[in-house]
Amino acid sequence: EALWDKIERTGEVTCGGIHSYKPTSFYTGSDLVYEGYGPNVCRQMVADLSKEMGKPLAVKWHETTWQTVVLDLQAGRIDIFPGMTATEERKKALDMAGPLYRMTDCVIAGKKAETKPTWQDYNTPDSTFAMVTGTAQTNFLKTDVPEAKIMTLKEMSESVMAVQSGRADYLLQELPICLQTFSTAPQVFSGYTVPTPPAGIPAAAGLRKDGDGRLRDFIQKWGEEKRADQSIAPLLIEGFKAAGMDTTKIPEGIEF
Amino acid sequence: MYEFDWSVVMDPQLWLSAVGVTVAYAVVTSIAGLLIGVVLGLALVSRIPVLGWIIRIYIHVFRCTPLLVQIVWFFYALPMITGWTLPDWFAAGLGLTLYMGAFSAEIFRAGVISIEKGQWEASTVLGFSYWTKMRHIILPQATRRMIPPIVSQAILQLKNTSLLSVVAVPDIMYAAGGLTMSTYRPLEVYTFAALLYLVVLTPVTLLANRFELKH
Amino acid sequence: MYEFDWSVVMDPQLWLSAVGVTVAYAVVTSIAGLLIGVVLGLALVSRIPVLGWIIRIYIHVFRCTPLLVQIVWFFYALPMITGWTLPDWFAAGLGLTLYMGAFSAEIFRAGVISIEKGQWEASTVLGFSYWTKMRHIILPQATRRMIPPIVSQAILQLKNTSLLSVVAVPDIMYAAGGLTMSTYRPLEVYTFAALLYLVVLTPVTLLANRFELKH
Amino acid sequence: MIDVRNLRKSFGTLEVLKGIDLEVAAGDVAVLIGPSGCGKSTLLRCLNLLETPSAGRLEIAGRKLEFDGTTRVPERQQAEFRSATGMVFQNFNLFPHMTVLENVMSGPLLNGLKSKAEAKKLALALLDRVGLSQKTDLYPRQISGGQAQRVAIARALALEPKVMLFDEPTSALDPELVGEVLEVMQSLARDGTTMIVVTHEMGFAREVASKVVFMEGGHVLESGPPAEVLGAPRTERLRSFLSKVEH
Amino acid sequence: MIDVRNLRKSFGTLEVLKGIDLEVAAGDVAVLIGPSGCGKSTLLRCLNLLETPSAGRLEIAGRKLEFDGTTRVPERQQAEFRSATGMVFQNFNLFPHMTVLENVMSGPLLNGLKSKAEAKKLALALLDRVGLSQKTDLYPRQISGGQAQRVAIARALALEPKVMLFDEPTSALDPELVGEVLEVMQSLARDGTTMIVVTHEMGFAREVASKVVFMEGGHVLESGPPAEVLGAPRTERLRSFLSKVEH
Ligand SMILES: Nc1ncnc2c1ncn2[C@@H]1O[C@H](COP(=O)(O)OP(=O)(O)OP(=O)(O)O)[C@@H](O)[C@H]1O
Ligand SMILES: Nc1ncnc2c1ncn2[C@@H]1O[C@H](COP(=O)(O)OP(=O)(O)OP(=O)(O)O)[C@@H](O)[C@H]1O
Ligand SMILES: [Mg+2]
Ligand SMILES: [Mg+2]
Repeated sequence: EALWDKIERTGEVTCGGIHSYKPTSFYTGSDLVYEGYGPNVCRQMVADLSKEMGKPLAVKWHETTWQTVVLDLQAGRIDIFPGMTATEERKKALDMAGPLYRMTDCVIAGKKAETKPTWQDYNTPDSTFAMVTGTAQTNFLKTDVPEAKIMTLKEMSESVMAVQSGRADYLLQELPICLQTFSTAPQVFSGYTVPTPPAGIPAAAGLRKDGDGRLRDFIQKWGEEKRADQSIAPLLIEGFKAAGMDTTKIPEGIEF
Repeated sequence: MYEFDWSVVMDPQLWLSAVGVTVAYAVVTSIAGLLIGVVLGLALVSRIPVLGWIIRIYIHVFRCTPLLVQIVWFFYALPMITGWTLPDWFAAGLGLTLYMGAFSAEIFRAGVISIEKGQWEASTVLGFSYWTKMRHIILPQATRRMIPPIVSQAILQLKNTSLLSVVAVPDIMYAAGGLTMSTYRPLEVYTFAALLYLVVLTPVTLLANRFELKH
Repeated sequence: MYEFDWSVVMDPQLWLSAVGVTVAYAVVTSIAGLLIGVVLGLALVSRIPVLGWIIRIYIHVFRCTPLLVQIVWFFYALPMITGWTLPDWFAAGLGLTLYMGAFSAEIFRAGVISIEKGQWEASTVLGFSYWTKMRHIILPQATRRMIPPIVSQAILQLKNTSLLSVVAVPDIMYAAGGLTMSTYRPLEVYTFAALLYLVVLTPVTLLANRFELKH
Repeated sequence: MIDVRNLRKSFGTLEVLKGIDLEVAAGDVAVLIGPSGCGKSTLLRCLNLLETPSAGRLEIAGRKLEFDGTTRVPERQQAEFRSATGMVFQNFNLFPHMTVLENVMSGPLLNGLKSKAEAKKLALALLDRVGLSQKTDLYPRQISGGQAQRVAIARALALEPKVMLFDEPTSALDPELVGEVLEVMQSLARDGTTMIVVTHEMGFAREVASKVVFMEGGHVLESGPPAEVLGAPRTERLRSFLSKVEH
Repeated sequence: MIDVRNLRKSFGTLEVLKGIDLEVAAGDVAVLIGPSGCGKSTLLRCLNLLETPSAGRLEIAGRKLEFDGTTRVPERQQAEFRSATGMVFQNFNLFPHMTVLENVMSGPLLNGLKSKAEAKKLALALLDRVGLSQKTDLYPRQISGGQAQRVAIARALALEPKVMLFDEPTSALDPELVGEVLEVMQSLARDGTTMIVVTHEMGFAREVASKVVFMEGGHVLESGPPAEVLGAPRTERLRSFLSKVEH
């Protein structure tokens, strides 16, 4: 059954929530259930889809983890998950719609390392980055900062430990994660920067391959419109605020 | 030097419910696995020809592949292939249950064949049927010998429950992962989680040791 | 319905090196753990008063806490606390080694005390010193009995190696994780990984079974 | 009562019984003697189908079976054939999780032959007969070997077998306890129970047996009344055997 | 040679030996008899310190030890005291992973008393003496019980003990095999070996013993030459014991 038809029939869309990954997604248990910019984007999509279909649609939540979100999409436990990076290879396994927004990359330095202004400065064998398996940033490092060492780990918490324990020097993350991380655990890090030239990876929404594509096309168009007029930005900023971030800390001139 | 801050783990509500989930999954899947083990163990002992082989293959596959993959299989692959979605809690426990089943079938078989040949012969000579022998003579004796290995396996089972966190079952390790991300204090959090396992398992092992001493 | 695409797992180079890493870690940590087990097991058997308790606590703690936390401890926590960074490969293997050590100390102890009292008494009466008894009479007999449980434990050890992926050791599960992220085909990838474990472990278990039959 | 014709039994390529002929009349006590490994236990075990003979004919209390190496006797028929015999083992093989009384009741009760009350009454009578009416509620580990063997005898008798088979019933006992078991067996013999007894107690053979059978290497070498076989052995082999056993 | 004075041994609250006096002169063969559980094995085990006596005095071949319940004899002194005695157990306790020859060599060799060549020479001589020079390269599981017990005797003799202790050396054997072990023991006695033997073989006691000791409940009830003790028992207890053992 095509996703579109299923949604039309049931009147429900299942979004995926991650339990604790501020500010991207976190469980609150309030009316919204999950907050953060990921859930915000998903909710807005459903609202706009509801208009398009001309019938009310309810958002349902299914808790997932970074390790299993792909499986949850493929198994049909989740309908839409915004915040994945599209590649040709991945598009063979999942439908991807986007880009929806782009997060600028930043670098957090551990206690024994210091931040540097440009990517070129990081391009030495003395810099070790703790990365999460398969993220687009890892590929960015491999191509654009080839000299740096990479330590690839399963989860974000392990990367943090790697930097804390001195086994790695830096974390490369999306800007909001840097801000959040630095404000949660300032004692662990010496600082963060957005190295120049600014780099960032566009985020797409993942959907099950249903051989139909109506929903994917809808989200594709939705993303293009939202990015064009930057009306995506408030959804993201609201997410940051919900996580308790000081949004004034976001550097000038950052686009999404 | 790292400065510890143990205040981050002070969330009794969170841990209590996590321990509850862990223990509940461990107990239920252990019991269900044991039941499977009893049935398969009996089938193995009675040497039914083809069935015996199937069971041996089942045991082998479940013992020799990572439990994580088994859990992923039942949680995701089964519904994808059969189009037939099990309730989450059930799918999550199924892998653990079958894993325990494989190990306990072995324990069960070993327990039964450890009973002296003399007991079998004495009951044969008294004209008991196969099931009478099993039920009244062999099983009552085998059960006592099986308790120590079963307890060891149940302890491993409780620790293995942590793998359920990949399918978002809020057990101790899942809670620890979440808390780590919200506090960036993995050291304190994981150490505390380990302590919880220790607290839950210590009475169980002490009890098991005492049992073992009696024999 | 999900359409399988097995072409994504066709990367012999990746898997070969992952299997190599897995087997290497399993073998090395098993052997090192066994050595620890021998020493601790001997100390346990000889009933040295205070040491005995310390060893028992060590065994208990390592058996009753998740291996994952132990690995995290040696890899991350040790350097944070002591400021003293062990080489990566060593820190990664340390948790696994000590875990194996705890289990094999128990196996070792059980093997030694399973030797009939008569063998101890006969050698006492012949005037052998404690170490002569151990080395020439008890250990040669105990070793044969310990092989089956040691093999089972080594099998678990090989599967447990998968936990090393949390500290970036490129074992089978780590390779599977990476491949999953680049292809978004977890089902195919994990199933194939399970198959690899099965392929590695099947000959080991067959060998172990044959050994067990001989006794 | 018992008629064994040309009975053979092989384990793999090892032929243990090489054509045994044996007749035991009702009320007779046959004592089997012979060196270790000559097949005494195997013969006894063939009589109640604990081992399936490879060839030959068995008749016990009117039930007949013929074997040709491929014969597979169905479970039910085995149980029926077996019900003619009761067996007592060297190591008693009492059920350790049952009391003395429960052990003796187990046969009639678990086979559904008697009600609980009837089985209990019978068991108490039998325990009285073997001199153990004081020990009914003890567990096997709480009684001596001699007592355990007497319980085992009572347990076998509870199924009212036509023939009692004894395989070295006293050889696991302390010498002081042997007497009490032999006494019980002697009283069974006096009451006319048909018995086949493997034993090294030559005194018992001489006094109680109506027939002594000397086996060697899977054959019956000599058989006849004890006075004849033990008093005037015809073969050198038996003479040397007897001299060794009686030191 | 052996002088035991007022020897006591308790296990927890159970007093098993209640003051034993025993003298055995060089070249004497003392046979210990008594009902099961009377403390025969315990007495023998006290003589080579497998059990530490609770009280009393031990003297063997000139070495003396006194016990008062708190005595802890250092390992070295124990080994020295023990070297005066050789012990043979009911279950042989041969080392299963060594050949017959290696078993006999193990004492002198592993204690570093002899070179390999010397130990081998001695072992071969001893195996010849017990009639097993053909079996040197077999493993314990490949020989009969009677042969195993003779190997155990040779193994004990290899350390050239002053006294040989035997704890029911024939009671785990098939009746036919008992004779060969008793014969070896008899030949040791003829050669003047001092021995203490726990046995139920009354024939051996009568013919070989220079002294018979009857124990009961942790006490020595009667002791003296076999003709006296066995022929004319003074206590009712011994009379009844003898009648049971000899059926
Ligand atoms: N299940 C079996 N499989 C193979 N061989 C067997 C089996 N049972 C007995 N045997 C062999 O058959 C032969 C006769 O054994 P059996 O037990 O009948 O002798 P026995 O006369 O009772 O001796 P004993 O006096 O030692 O009890 C022996 O060589 C024995 O090893
Ligand atoms: N290690 C022990 N701990 C506790 N009680 C023991 C121990 N060894 C022996 N006993 C008890 O001491 C008593 C005497 O035992 P012992 O073995 O000396 O008797 P025995 O005369 O050799 O008997 P048997 O003829 O049966 O060998 C028995 O009641 C026995 O249960
Ligand atoms: Mg026999
Ligand atoms: Mg004794």
